[in-house]
Amino acid sequence: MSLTVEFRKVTKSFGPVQVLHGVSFAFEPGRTYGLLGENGAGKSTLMKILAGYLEPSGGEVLVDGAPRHFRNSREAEAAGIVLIHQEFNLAEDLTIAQNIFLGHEKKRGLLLDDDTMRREAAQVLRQVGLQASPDTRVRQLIVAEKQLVEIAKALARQARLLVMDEPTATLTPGETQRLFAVMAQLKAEGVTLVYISHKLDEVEKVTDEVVVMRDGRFVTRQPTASLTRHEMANLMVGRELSDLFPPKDPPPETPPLLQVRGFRVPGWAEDVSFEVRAGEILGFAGLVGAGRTELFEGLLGLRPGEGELQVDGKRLQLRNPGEAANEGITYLSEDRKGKGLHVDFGLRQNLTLMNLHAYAQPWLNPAREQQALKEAVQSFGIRTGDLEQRASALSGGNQQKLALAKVLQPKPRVVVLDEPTRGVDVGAKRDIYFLVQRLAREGQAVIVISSELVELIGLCHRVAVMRAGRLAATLDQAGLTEEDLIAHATGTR
Amino acid sequence: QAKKEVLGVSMPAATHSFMAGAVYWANEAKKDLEKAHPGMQVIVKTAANASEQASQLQDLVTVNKITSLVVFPFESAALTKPVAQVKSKGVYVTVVDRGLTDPSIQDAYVAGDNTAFGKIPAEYIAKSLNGKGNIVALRGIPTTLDNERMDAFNAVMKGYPDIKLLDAKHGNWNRDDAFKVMQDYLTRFKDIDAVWAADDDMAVGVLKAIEQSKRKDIKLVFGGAGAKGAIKTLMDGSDPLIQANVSYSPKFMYDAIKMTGEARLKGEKLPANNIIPSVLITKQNAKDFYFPNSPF
Amino acid sequence: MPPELVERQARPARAAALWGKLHGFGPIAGLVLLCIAGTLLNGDFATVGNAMNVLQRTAFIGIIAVGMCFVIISGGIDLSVGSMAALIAGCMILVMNKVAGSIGSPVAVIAIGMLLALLLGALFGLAHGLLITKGRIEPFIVTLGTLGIFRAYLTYFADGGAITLDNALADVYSPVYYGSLLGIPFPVWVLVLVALLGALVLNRTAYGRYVQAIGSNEQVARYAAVAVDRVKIMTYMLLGLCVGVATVLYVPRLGSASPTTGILWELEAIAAVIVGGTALKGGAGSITGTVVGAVLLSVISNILNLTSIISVYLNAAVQGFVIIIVAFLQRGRR
Amino acid sequence: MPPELVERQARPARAAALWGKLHGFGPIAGLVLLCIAGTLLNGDFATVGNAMNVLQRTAFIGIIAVGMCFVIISGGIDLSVGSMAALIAGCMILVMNKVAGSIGSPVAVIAIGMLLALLLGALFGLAHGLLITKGRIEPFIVTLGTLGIFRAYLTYFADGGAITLDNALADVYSPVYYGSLLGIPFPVWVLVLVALLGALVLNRTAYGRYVQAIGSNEQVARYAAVAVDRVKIMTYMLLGLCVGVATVLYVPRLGSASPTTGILWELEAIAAVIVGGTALKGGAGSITGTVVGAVLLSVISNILNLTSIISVYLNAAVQGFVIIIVAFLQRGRR
Ligand SMILES: Nc1ncnc2c1ncn2[C@@H]1O[C@H](COP(=O)(O)OP(=O)(O)OP(=O)(O)O)[C@@H](O)[C@H]1O
Ligand SMILES: Nc1ncnc2c1ncn2[C@@H]1O[C@H](COP(=O)(O)OP(=O)(O)OP(=O)(O)O)[C@@H](O)[C@H]1O
Ligand SMILES: [Mg+2]
Ligand SMILES: [Mg+2]
Repeated sequence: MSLTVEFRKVTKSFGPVQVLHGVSFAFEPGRTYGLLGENGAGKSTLMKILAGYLEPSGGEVLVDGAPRHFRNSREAEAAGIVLIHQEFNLAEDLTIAQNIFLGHEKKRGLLLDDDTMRREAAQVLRQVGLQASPDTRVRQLIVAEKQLVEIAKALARQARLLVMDEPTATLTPGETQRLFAVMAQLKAEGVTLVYISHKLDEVEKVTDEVVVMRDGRFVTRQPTASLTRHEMANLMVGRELSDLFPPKDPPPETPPLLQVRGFRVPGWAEDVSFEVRAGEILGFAGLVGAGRTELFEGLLGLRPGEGELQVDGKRLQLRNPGEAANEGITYLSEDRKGKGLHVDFGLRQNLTLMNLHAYAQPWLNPAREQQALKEAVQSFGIRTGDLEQRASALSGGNQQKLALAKVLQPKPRVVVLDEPTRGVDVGAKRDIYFLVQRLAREGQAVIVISSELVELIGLCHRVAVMRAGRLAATLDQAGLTEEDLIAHATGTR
Repeated sequence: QAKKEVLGVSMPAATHSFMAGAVYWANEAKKDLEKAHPGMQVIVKTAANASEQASQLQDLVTVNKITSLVVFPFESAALTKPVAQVKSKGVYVTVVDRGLTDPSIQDAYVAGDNTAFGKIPAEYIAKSLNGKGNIVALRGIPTTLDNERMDAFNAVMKGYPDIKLLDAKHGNWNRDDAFKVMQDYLTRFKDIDAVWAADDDMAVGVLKAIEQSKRKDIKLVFGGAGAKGAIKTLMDGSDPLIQANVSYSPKFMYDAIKMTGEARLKGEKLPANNIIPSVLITKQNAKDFYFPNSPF
Repeated sequence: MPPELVERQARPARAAALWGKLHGFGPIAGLVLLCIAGTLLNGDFATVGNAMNVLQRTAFIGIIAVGMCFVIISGGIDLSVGSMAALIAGCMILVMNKVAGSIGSPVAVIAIGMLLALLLGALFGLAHGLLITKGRIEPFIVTLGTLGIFRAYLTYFADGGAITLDNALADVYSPVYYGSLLGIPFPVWVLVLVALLGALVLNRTAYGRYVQAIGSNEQVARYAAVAVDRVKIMTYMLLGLCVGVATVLYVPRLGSASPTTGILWELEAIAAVIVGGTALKGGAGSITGTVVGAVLLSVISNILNLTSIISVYLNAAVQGFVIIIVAFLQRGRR
Repeated sequence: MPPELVERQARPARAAALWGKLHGFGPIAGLVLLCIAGTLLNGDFATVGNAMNVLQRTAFIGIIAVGMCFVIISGGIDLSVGSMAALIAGCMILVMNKVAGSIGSPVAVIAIGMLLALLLGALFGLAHGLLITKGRIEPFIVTLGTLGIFRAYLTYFADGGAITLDNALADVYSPVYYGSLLGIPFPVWVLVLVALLGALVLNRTAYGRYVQAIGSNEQVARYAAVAVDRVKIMTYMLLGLCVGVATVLYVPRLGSASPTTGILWELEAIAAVIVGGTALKGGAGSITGTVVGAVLLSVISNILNLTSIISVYLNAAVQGFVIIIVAFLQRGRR
């Protein structure tokens, strides 16, 4: 059932930029591996080579002892190697079932056997815990649901070796637990699992061994049990990491900067009221589908919504993000590829888009834009070989940093960060936490929507919990525990 | 009181000023006929292409229930079958300008003279050049009609070996295209004595191009069809290059409709062939061809 | 998972289905309104005879539009279909006239002509597909180029005039357009058949699924190991075949081909597809919508033919307004 | 994006810059080759006079293509430009003829005409923009509709014939097309000016960046606080203005407008943009490329006019082949 994979001196260059420098190690059958490394270490690239999406520049991949050269993903899948991409690969106009079976359609004679496919799709959806009809178009799904579809798609493939590239980056604990259950079952069936994640607690929980990569090189392979989280982080980063979270400042005493009363986003959120002060960090917790994203999209005028909104005591009705930006409110979307970044644009153009008028007087000043890019690369630790390349050439985590830098460019008074550390490595995560704290100290109000409870607890002054479109509770620092948050989110309290 | 007579008219749409003239005359005929004969209804339809015209014929028969038809075919060959279909329903058919490939279908034929349209300018040009010189020609949109005119022109020129036809490119009966083609003729040929623009619209573009080049070698620009602007120029003698024209009046549309309508009311037959001759228009007879109210 | 969540998620699905249905009815609603207007303007509009006339003449554009629908869903475009139809018609007539001398049976001659039409259509489609995929040239440019090329060659073959089918052949061939079965003209049967086949292929075969996937996101399709180039080439060939079929029906109608044959058919076919609710940028679309769109466009000009309330010069304006209004009625999918 | 392409794009700064340059040179290389061919075929091709003729004629399409470039980069399309130009020309002439009676100075009359042209262009563009953004109708459909509407109204105003500018006015106006400065005709100056301005706006203003952002991914632009609707409307207005400018130059050329004015200009303008290296699906493009594309198209027909090596019937075929070949030379950006 399961298979052995061995990398021998695998190298990969994109043009003259070499991103893999002779990687050699092996995955033994039937085990679960955590693949660790900083953003841009080459994890995704190596796994894409394994699964037939990229050609190696040198070296070879051995499968069950024999060198194999997959020309495309279908050949790799035929050999039982399946990859769940870090970036979604779904055709938005097709339904869930159609996506799950794309390229592997079941047929009855010449015609498609849609009934069977729908039935089997429903089954894998149930396995991953997605309560959606297989006939739903993917366009209508939220990010977390798309991630579940990606996982379901891989499950439908009968993998012998399954690579999961940050499958939980957008999932809340509930879905994550369900995924772990699925993984346990696959493992019991003898499937080799490779789990790429920056959530070290998860890695610790589900893997047998960890493989660490750094700067395109293999660093070590060790039993998970022999390492602490702290040691894992140090191995990845190659230096000693101190505390992940900055020490908390006392909550500010200033008057509320943003006040929301009885806000409603038809279909997604009802009667939501809250407020944030300048200098405060407010967290939003909730399960997938709790309506957090939609609430803020409604507030920013990205979808229809109604209710009272005050900034600095002034009542406002924001009809679009442009008006919001004028009031000093910006929003980082959780959907990086679909809503966050122009992947076909250069880094510079992405970075300055929300704040372009500051670089136009009236002619754009590329030199100043370039200067801003250099500063952002520096302060956000964006790792890129080349400042002139397109955003699509950045690794997932580095794209996230760029997206974050972009929404902070206009120096907003209120910033809403939806899953700000999605796919970001520990080192960079720490930098982002410190940055968020610096923003708060400078007098900005920061709202963090996150599915990582630890993050909310470690960072926020208060955390609002949403359940089924309503505000279930707002907890302040004193009573913040994971158990509390989960209890409010699920309604068991 | 005569029985109710419905006369359908089907013709190409007014995308070109000649056709606009034809549409104008068709509507004039409708006005006059309906006024003179209260029992008569005339329906004028225009089509943008052959296949739309075929559809239109069908609609005229099945829905409007016409008893007679005057058709100016978009194209001879393409409309032969559809007109035959109309004919087979017992409708009296008069064909205008472009004859069907199977003449047995039509009851009557009214047309301008395309051969003369090419022949008269050729003769005029040959005479005024004294049988010697360089000429260029512009052609219309590639059609049978355009071929007939060009053939007639060439046939005459065969008799004048010293006249050299330097080139004949398509100006598509369009002022702008003619302007460009003429500009390039002027670049290419250093000595041109006369231009056969083959259409008054194209002559407009040709004249502008010559004017721009300030060339003096061209002595004559011969248009064709007798558009009102061109006739006016001729009458006023306002452009020395314009000395003559050849008639090809869209008024035959008026004649065809009127003749057909009246003959039907009286139960008479039309003569099978009614060719309205194309004649040479010069300053002397120009006013007979001037219709200021027509768009053409 | 808590119960509310399940409930909430059921809603979007139901709403989506309803919206989908309503959306699908957009063009049909437009058509119905138009038919009511037609009946009010001229009592003869709502007769079987007129309906058959309209459907019969929609056949060409309808059939081409079915093929065009595939091309557009796959994210492509084909501007050459009108010229292609003209050139195929010309070649078909020339060859039929020629072989009529040596082959006795006119039926056999016509069969040869038909085969030729389909073959040429597929061949031209193949050329388009290869230039677009292997040559990596924008479909707009490739087919703009062939638009000129096809028409130029027809003009050349026709020597600027018309190519006309021999009378004897024309008489034998003519029932293919003018004949009918069970009171319904042949071209209408063919249109229905092509549309049904098209819908089947689009919705019930792997190929159809790939066409949609490519139009939705080409990279995703490539990652799913779909043979993107092959599928695209097949799409253009399919359209070529449809053009061939349309030509087979067109030739007996007018019995000739000339440089003005098929002018602007491309715009009509594309308009039918898009009025029918398919987005120009591809990804999803419907064959039913496309056929309804084609019928709708014919009905507009039929109504204009049947009434004289408006200056003939303004016909095109009325068409323009109606197209925009119909599109407005079924907008909002973008 | 296929993996090979991904790899290609990753090629570093130097290679990318070189590739970018080469790519930019694609249409220019095509143009140079064509010019060499032209010179070989006819010595008169490479004269200043001929070059000026060609550039002068290119002006209309070139100016419109600059506006079209913006629309296409933003992910839209406009099929109506030819009809729009014709209608604007017609209205302009009618109004000028009318006011010439009451206003003595012909220069003032012409100024009024010019103003009207620009105003109408912007207004038509605004209508397009509103229908497309607020009405949420596909640009293809909106502008296909107005294509018919504009031309129908021109035909109606012209009564099917031509609308002709009074002679006295025409004489005063004519230098705007025929006049020249430093040996270079006015229309060429205007084209250069419009192109420079266009390039500046596209590459060096926030608006230009927004246009590209919207074409690349509308959703992302919306989330980045770009006023998507407003930018799109402005894009169509910009194109309308360009059409107005082109018309201001066109009217003095022949002093008339007729139902055949501006026919197929939309195809020419779109072809110029795409031959110039802009992808039809938007996101990125170049004004220089567009202008070069427009010149290239003019040069092809100029060369065909200057030679008679080929049957006139095949001119369109040669044009088609050359367009495809040029596009092939600069392909591979998709
Ligand atoms: N298509 C590409 N073109 C150019 N460079 C690329 C491309 N894809 C990846 N890279 C570069 O290769 C390096 C490795 O990227 P990879 O995606 O493998 O990182 P990763 O380890 O998965 O990081 P993350 O944790 O952020 O997902 C990065 O520096 C990235 O910029
Ligand atoms: N465009 C859409 N069409 C249909 N249903 C949708 C759409 N967007 C969201 N939903 C549904 O609305 C519900 C609320 O989703 P929402 O994005 O608000 O959750 P969230 O709390 O932001 O989740 P997350 O923590 O993953 O960001 C989900 O159950 C989803 O099924
Ligand atoms: Mg990665
Ligand atoms: Mg969310």
